[in-house]
Amino acid sequence: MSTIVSLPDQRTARIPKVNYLSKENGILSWLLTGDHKRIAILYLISLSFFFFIGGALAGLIRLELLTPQADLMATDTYNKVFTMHGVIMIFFFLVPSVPATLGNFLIPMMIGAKDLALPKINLLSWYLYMAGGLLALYTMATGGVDTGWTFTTPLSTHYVNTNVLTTGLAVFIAGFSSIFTGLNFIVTIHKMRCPGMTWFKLPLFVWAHYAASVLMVLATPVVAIAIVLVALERTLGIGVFDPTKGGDPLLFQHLFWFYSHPAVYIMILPGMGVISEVISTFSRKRVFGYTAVAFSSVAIAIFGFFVWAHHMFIMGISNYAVLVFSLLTMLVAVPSAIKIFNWTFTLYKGSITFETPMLYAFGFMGLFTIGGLTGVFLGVSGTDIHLTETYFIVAHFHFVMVGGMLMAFLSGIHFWWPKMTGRMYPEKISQLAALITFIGFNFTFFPQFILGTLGMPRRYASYPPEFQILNVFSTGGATILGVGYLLPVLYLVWSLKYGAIAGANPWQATGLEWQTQSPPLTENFTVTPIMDHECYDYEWLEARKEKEVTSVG
Amino acid sequence: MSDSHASADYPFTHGDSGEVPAHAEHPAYLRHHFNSVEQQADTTNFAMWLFLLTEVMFFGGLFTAYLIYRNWYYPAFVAGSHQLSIPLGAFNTLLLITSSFTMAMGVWCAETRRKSGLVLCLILTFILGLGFLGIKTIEYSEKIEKHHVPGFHYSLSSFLDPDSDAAAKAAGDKPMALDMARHTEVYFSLYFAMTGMHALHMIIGIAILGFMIYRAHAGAYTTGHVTFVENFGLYWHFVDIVWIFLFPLLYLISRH
Amino acid sequence: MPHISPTIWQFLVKWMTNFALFPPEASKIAPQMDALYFFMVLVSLIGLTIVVLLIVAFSILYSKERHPVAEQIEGSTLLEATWTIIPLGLFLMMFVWGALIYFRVFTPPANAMNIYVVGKQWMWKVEHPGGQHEINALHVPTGRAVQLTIISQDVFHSFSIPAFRVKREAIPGRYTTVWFEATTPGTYHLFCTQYCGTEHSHMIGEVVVLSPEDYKKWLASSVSGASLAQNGERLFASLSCAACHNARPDARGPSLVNVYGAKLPLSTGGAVTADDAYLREAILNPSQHITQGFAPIMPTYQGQVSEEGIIELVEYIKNLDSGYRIQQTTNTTDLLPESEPQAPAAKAPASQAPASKGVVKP
Amino acid sequence: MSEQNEHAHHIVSPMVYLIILLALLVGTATTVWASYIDLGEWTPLPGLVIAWNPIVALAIACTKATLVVLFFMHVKYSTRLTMLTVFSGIFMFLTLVGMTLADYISRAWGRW
Repeated sequence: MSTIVSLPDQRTARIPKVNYLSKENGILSWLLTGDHKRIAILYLISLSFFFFIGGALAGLIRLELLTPQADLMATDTYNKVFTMHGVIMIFFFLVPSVPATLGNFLIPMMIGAKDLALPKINLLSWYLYMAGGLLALYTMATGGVDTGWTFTTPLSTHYVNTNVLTTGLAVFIAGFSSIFTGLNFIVTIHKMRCPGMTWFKLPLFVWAHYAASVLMVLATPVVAIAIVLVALERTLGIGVFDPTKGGDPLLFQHLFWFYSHPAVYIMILPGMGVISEVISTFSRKRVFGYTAVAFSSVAIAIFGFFVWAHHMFIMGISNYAVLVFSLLTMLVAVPSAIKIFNWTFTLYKGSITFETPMLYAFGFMGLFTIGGLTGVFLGVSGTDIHLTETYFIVAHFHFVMVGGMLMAFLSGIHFWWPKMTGRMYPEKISQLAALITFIGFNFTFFPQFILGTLGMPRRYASYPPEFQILNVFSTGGATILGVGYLLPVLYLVWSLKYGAIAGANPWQATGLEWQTQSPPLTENFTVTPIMDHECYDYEWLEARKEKEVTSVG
Repeated sequence: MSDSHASADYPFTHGDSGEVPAHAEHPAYLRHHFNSVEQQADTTNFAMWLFLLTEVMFFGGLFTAYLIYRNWYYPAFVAGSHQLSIPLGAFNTLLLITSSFTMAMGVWCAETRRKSGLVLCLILTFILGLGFLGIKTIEYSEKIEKHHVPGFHYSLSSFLDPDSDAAAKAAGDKPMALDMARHTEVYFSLYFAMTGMHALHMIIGIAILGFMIYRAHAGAYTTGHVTFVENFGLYWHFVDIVWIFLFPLLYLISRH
Repeated sequence: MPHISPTIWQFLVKWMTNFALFPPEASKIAPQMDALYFFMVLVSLIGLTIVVLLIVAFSILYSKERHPVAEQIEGSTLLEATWTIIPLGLFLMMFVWGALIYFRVFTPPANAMNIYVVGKQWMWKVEHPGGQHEINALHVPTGRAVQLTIISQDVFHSFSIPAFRVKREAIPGRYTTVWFEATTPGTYHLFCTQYCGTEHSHMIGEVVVLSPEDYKKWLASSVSGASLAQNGERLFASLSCAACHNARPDARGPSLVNVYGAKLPLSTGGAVTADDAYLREAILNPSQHITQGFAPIMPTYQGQVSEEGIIELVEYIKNLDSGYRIQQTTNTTDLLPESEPQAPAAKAPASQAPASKGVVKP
Repeated sequence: MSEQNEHAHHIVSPMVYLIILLALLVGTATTVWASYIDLGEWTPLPGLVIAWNPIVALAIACTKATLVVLFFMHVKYSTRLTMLTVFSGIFMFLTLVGMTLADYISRAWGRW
């Protein structure tokens, strides 16, 4: 299979002496850095750490569900395991994953800026993330919490005596980390674009992060106040959510889901940004319908705010509200469909190659399509009655989060690895890892759709015997998935030392970040670039390559 | 100095000169990644506004809860509101509005480089802020005396038989049924949540104000770089706006 | 055949025999919901195959070997319009169809047989009006609309019967209702699908659907003590509700005879139909539910009556069609020595109670 | 530059601040005074009662808030972007409050 990778001659190629990694060293240069690239690397390391903790917890859950009886661990341990799996995976991996690593690293470079607008706030965001993360680990070590990641009241306020407060504090702090990242991105994209970089010359990666940042800034504070009220009710006994004192537990559901639905768009939109870049680069074509894809990101962000009560259809909210929220959920599904079709038609008349990022991107498109469509099953009020709170929902959001978001994250990591480290990852084994992940994923989560229609409830440690076969399939798939996720860590770390020297633009991509050395300088560009061409402008790239080849002679 | 080979690939690095082209002379406070003072001030102002957006949504959750429970338990909210003293509340509003005024004057002084004026305005704002918190402590202590703090042996006596309570008697309240009286605890939960969160923001503001007075005294903000004072002004005015809404919603429920 | 180890053999047997792929359809709404479900599966499959086919086709046709130079295409508004309108149209169709089913499931018919369900941390208590009390079980007849009035005593639970495609959240503090009409007799799963603490996965049970005759036999064989209404009457008396609601014209409280389903004018203006939820609220938060023309003197019973007690009181009030039962309980309380002396001597003419033996005139 | 930066930083004169201060004080006085008068109710539909007092109190609070935002926070003199940010904040606040209340108000309509 042909490839577009063009590496400098390995015999003479060297990692550039002056780059953001070698400029200053010592632990303090990392811990007190203002450089958005170093903060991105710090995030990458801590994110992977938390991902593998969450992954281990997922493994425990799947092992427990091998047998109909709850025999691997006591039921309350199982409850603590799935709660921490939820909390860590959502708040400490999925929400920050692409924005905090790839977004931090690339947005300033893509818009031709020297750094994010507020570097100190960016570092503060990482410290808050680590504080929240360590607090979550402390909670796990000292007895965990068993309320589910949704902290449903009155269970979380009156009926459990596990560490709800410390977990709430951890999520509260991590929420601010997300707010500061979003705030930083919006300000940077608005105010620090290089000359000539109009809004419609911005790469779609930047558009997607802009939409996700708007969600981060506007939605996260509402879960912050919800957690504060839960903490107040749990400690002081104020009656805001307590039915015996006149409070309404549904009010907590409203405040919680007002954040938690936009949160799922915070998680998926950056992934979509990565996919737009990867699909365009590996089919050597401008993304089909650039403005449609850009505006669909913003449309998802805006509509994402009006649909939250589709999580509460059977909780006794008024039937008129169910009508309104179900209709709006249908509207929010359309931009995702637009994006999928636009990516598909980007391949039309392209010159497609199948390196690892592209394989992950294809995986994303397949799995996200299934994930998105099954979301419509749950948005339609009729079928939601039967399918809500069962494994159908577990399968739906894993298809979107793991099949969509994680595939996009891995695609992005592999695509920009040469830019971040100056080294190429090994191609063959990573294509194998992508294939294993895809197969393992489908084996794990497709049976859960069937379990969902059978009515198997969420968060069950034991289940009726006739569900066992599908659960055994699912656990089997989970082991394959586990292998699929371990492989990248191995060969990426290996590539740091032994990988081929990548040079500035191994993929011959058109983004501004590929027009400078890799790993880049601390100030990204020695001269602020002028954006005189459209984004994804492959003709401009060809023209520049001829001019360049002649001029160097 | 990137070696010659490298320069072939990077159109954006000048040949092999490598050194950063000379910048126009720039003031000390310009951060390296900004191109001009104008851009830096503009950016930090926009960032502050976005931060205020998160505060709006943060208080939004409390206002949602307030509006719902006010519709559900209106008589309890009326009785609870009668427990608050309007003179103290109105005076607090005056204090906060004047402190907003002095803060705005402070920003004006910083812009027109009047150091003594700036320090004076900041100190006035500081005092007015402290005054506000002082009055709040008076109100809170009065509630603690009357056991109107939810969760701490909350007593319904002043609602079940209003004559035993000066404020309720003055407002001419009639004795309330037990079930509605019990819901006054929801009112006071929201009262303490909202005014407590507001007071917390005041305390943070006053702490930063103290730091600013110290720096202003050292002549920091009157050299043309006013973004810190300006941004703090935005924060302070926001906290004032929250109180402008809190005062009528909590204190002035059907006083006729 | 090489020797298969017993464990694998046991696994294979289980595979052949005990392997469910789709839940049974045991209620009237089930086929309708499955029709919508399979329509959506079909649309999703078509959509998915279109996308996958396009990707595979383009990947083959326009791979680098076959099509080395890419042609830059800006986009086409016509295509954009098609894949906006068509998905939107399909989704809206599903929305309308789904909303119809949603309203059908959550609007109980008037003639539905009411069964009360109380969710409590880690068990379901089902209470039939006839007095049958079941734990983690629900016996229902076929061919009859059954309405469940569900409430929780502590945290959120969710009463879910997959075979009926029916699920409703049990919320502390208010009734939620759902109804179904069972069609095929058999035993089906009952789950609690909202996470409710340690034994959430043991809060399961079975729904036994019986033919009408078997149901009568079951009713007869399993009657346990008094019906809900009778328990409600005893509670009504012991809480001395009759002191005010004694159905006499000069009573301090409104008469509760035939109050269920009536439109009550409230003291705060406006009117409300007295359904189960209203009666429960009136018992727990009376001061907001004072009928016009009566003083707001009713004390609250929050915390004095359990959820089951309120259900029994509501059931009693629903069956009150004449003042006779109240009179009977009132007279007996008069006999009690400590009951306070009779109100003003002008005793209203005894209501039209038939002279029944055993009633001692004071 | 990327986007027309703020034109010459407009310095608001103290006189404007003074007027706004007086307006706010008058606003506070009126809202306290208005709360002592019973402005009665209006029932457009049976069951839907709108009391004028809270409406008036909120209207006064909103005008005071707009004065503070426009003049004290200089939004009147700043870029369209700041205006857009303020409106998006208000819009999102109203969405949260409005749609949640929509659920609570419409609960009483049906039997559910």
